[in-house]
Amino acid sequence: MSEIYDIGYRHYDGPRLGRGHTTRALTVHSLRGVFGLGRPARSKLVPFSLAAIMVLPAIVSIAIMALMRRAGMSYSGYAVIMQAVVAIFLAAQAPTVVAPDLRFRVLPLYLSRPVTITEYVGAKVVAMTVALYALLAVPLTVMFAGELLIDLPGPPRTKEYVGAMLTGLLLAVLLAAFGLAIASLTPRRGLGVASVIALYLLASASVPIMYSTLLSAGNDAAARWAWLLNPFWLVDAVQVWVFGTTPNSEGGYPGGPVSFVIVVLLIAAAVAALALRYRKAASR
Amino acid sequence: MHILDTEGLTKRFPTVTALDGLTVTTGPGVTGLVGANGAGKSTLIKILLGLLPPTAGGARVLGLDVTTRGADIRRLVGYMPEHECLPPDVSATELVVHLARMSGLPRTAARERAADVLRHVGLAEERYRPIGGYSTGMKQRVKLAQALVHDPKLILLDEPTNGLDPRGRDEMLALIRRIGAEFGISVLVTSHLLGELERVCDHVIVIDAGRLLRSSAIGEFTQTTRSVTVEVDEGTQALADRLVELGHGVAPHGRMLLVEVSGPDTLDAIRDATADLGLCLIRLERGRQRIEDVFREAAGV
Amino acid sequence: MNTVVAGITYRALLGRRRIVLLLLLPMALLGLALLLRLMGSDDQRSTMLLMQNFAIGTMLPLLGLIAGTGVIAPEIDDGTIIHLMSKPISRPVIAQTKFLVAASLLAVFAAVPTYVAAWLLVGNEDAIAPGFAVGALVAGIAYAAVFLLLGVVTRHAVTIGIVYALVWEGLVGGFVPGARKFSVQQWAQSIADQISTSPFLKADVTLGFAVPALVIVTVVAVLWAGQRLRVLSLTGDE
Amino acid sequence: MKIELAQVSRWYGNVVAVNDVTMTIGPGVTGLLGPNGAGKSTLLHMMAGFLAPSNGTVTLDGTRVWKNHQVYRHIGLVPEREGVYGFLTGWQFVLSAARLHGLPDPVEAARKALATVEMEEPKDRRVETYSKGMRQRVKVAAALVHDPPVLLLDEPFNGMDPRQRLHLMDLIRSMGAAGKTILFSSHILEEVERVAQHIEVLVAGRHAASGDFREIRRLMTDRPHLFRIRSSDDRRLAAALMLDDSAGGVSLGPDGLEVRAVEFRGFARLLPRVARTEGISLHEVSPADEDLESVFSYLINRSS
Repeated sequence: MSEIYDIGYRHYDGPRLGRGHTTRALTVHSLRGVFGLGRPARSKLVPFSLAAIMVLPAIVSIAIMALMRRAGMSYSGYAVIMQAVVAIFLAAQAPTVVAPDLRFRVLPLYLSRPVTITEYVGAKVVAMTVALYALLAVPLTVMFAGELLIDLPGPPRTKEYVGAMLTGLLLAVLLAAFGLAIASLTPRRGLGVASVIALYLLASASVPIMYSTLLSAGNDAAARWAWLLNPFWLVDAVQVWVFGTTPNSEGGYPGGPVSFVIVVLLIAAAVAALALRYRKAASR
Repeated sequence: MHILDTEGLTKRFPTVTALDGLTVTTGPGVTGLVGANGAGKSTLIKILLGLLPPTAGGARVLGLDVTTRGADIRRLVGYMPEHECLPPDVSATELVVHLARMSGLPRTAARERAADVLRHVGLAEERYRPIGGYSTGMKQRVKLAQALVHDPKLILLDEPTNGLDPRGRDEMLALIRRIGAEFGISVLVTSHLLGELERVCDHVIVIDAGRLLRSSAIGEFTQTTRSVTVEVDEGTQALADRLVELGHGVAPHGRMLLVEVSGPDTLDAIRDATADLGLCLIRLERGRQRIEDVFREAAGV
Repeated sequence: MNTVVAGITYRALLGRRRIVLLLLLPMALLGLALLLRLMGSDDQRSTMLLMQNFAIGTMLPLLGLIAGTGVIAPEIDDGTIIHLMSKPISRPVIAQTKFLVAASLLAVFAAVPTYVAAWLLVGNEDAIAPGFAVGALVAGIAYAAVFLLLGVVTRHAVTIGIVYALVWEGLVGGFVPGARKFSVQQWAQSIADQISTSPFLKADVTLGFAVPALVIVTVVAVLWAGQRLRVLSLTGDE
Repeated sequence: MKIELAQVSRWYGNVVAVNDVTMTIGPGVTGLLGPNGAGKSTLLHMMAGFLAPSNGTVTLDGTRVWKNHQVYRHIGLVPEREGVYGFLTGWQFVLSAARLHGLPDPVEAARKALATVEMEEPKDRRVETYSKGMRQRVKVAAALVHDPPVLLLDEPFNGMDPRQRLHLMDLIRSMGAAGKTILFSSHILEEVERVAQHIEVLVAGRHAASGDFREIRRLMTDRPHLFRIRSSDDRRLAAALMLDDSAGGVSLGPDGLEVRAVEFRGFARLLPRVARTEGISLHEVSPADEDLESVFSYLINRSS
């Protein structure tokens, strides 16, 4: 029996899923965007090269553990040592998460759907956080897996690994919120990259100046505060407070929860700035 | 049920009043919305999508109140903006699938519908290439596809033919007509050209300075012009003179003549006059009223 | 120099968000200087650290990048430069005017704060403050020219500029002494060294190399930018 | 003044945007017509000195346009792309144009130009708050501020509402009548025919037609053509028309008659006569809408 089927317009009567689904889908989409998945090959170049550079020390570390039978790099210091790479990743990729939607005015296409500004911004922050966290967590986990397999004498450094993973998450949230807040101020990607990197350089270039001069003036206690100007050392200070790890800075940090309070305040400020920025963008 | 209805809808901004007591209803089918540039049209669309609260009055879309049911409205409505809104570095497929999911469609359904809809709007192999390389016409199709992909009950098309050349325009208008008739989706379409809307709309709303100028079925619209346009290639002046001689109202309209129809014999008079003068009768059409004429009447020009 | 072009350019840079970046960096410098002073570290060693690492090493190239590309790249990017280019003004004059605007902004936002910061710490001791201020001024002028050219030549001016300022001047210059010879920052230090008599300051590049290099780079970049503007096609999008 | 193009071509790599075009644009209004992507913008950019011809020369009254900023004393340009500083007010923008031209009384010139496009009222708002039509008019004002003898407009009506369109059309017509050389590009036939006496047609980069609008139109319509006709008695009219050779094919549908005319003008002349002879009232006669691209490609194919 022959039949010609109707391939005309079909109505959709399947399910229409709620906010959880759309927000999740947007998060995944943005995350793919960070790594250039589903985009031309050259969009993948920067994120994947940086990710590869991030894993290199972990592999070298495993090699040291296997061949020389001694502990490799510390988990708690990984983010601080690799901070330049993480910062470049943030500067290069944060603008790709927010700038195109502003520049090419894609935002109205989202807002004409059941997606609210809050969900949109939330998804972007989560995506950037996950991307940064992956950048940190993958090498840490690779290194930890290596340590377990190699079975060095003594117990594995499980507590340090877990601590590093948790503080890594905090660092990722802080960097993501801040990076996106700055990058979203301009629809121009180049200016966004410049702004993020400028702010990071500003922070990190001031630290040694402050620290060494204060130290030479004999003011050790004040000198320790200098480290908190840089987000990587700031979060390391939280790690020292919570997990009792060795500080990755000369002379340690000011004690107590103050660093944690600063991180929380900074995250809140960045999220508020993002919310304000997008409320304005939406009303246009 | 009305597709949309507004009552005394007013929106004031610090410097301008975009909508001023607009009361209008539309039924299913294709509805045209025309109006002078300014805040009016885009403001109305934003209010209808529940993205902007009205200053006074109210509006309902598909029976849902715009101030309280915005999210539900946006689930059932598709929107094609006037401005460019496409990221250049993703493909049409990637974008449309993504936006389908943003409307709540599960992944599989989003893929299938995106493929279907892109086919319906006439994007073939191009759909896998980045949008940056598309022509204006193709971009307009992508914009239309993303508005259709979640199978809305109503779509709002803002200047869908803007920037298109005649062929592109014809194809876009044919698509809109199909959406309204064949797909069974109600359409609200804005345009600067009434002639264009005449070809696709069942109903036309004209607003000016935020106020309703006219809202009526397209039939009434065309009925209101009691004139025909006549085109005869050469000898336009001779024909005009002859018709004036016979007591008909004639006005030049570009290359053509606008002849007032006083009864059935007017048409016969035109026929006979062209035949007598040995002219080519290229066009004899019911007054193709243009939007500018409506504004002219309103301005009392 | 055309005053109308200059006026529009100033407005474009100072009237919008870019001014936040232009202000942020010198404010940070002054803030640091003030902090050091309050902490009692207002000695020559700290001043050198602040000047070399922060003022010349970080702030100046970033400001140079923002001002140098900012005076022209966004206009080329969004096509607004057509307003200037469709007037009976020679394109090299447009480029020169934009260069002067960028250079003047760097004088105000980089050289002056550099002077004030150093002065806050050590006053006019050993002519450190004027030394670095003049160094920052001259290097700022060179940066303005180089980044202006970059803004005319490529649409990726900011990225390339960052790579130059960070990777070449920062990293490569740090490890490869030879590369330091071709670094605007180092030339700035040579000039500072010449003016200042402080024993803490020791430049790597001789003045005999730095001064001609600064002049040549600036002049060539401005002239080249003017020539590139003459043949700039605005239909790059098609 | 006259703009002359001599064997001008422009290519981007292997893509030829403008292909061997020779034309002269003299005083009066000239429409540059062609479908999207035909090379209109590229051609206008070459005339405005923003693009070097890959081959051939573009001159304004004998002087080369490329790399010659002095030509802008005589040219006013309205580009298609935005090209307006959003952070300036309309007034500042037009005034800056007047100053850039070095006019003796820039304030008066700017005031006059803004009045010409009826933009006095919103002149103190920043351009970024303008609608597209307002931006377009501010661009026109900036182009007119030095009262140039030559005006180049790239898609000037784009984004304007009917009232603004009408106003600009009147403005262009009157300036053309005053002897200015005006060239404007468009892909909308209707727009062009209401303003321009002379047209130049580009199709796929080639110069497809040139001359008086009516004559070209006649050439364009002189080909097998479809008519839709409604009358008091379609069936009888169909039978009568079929007797003549000029009506190639006649078909009867629910919406009336469709006639494929072999000879366009012959049929158009025949129709009223036959109808009168048969005593049939004509209710509607419509030539099927002209599709520019097909009409023009027909022109090109025929001439090659």
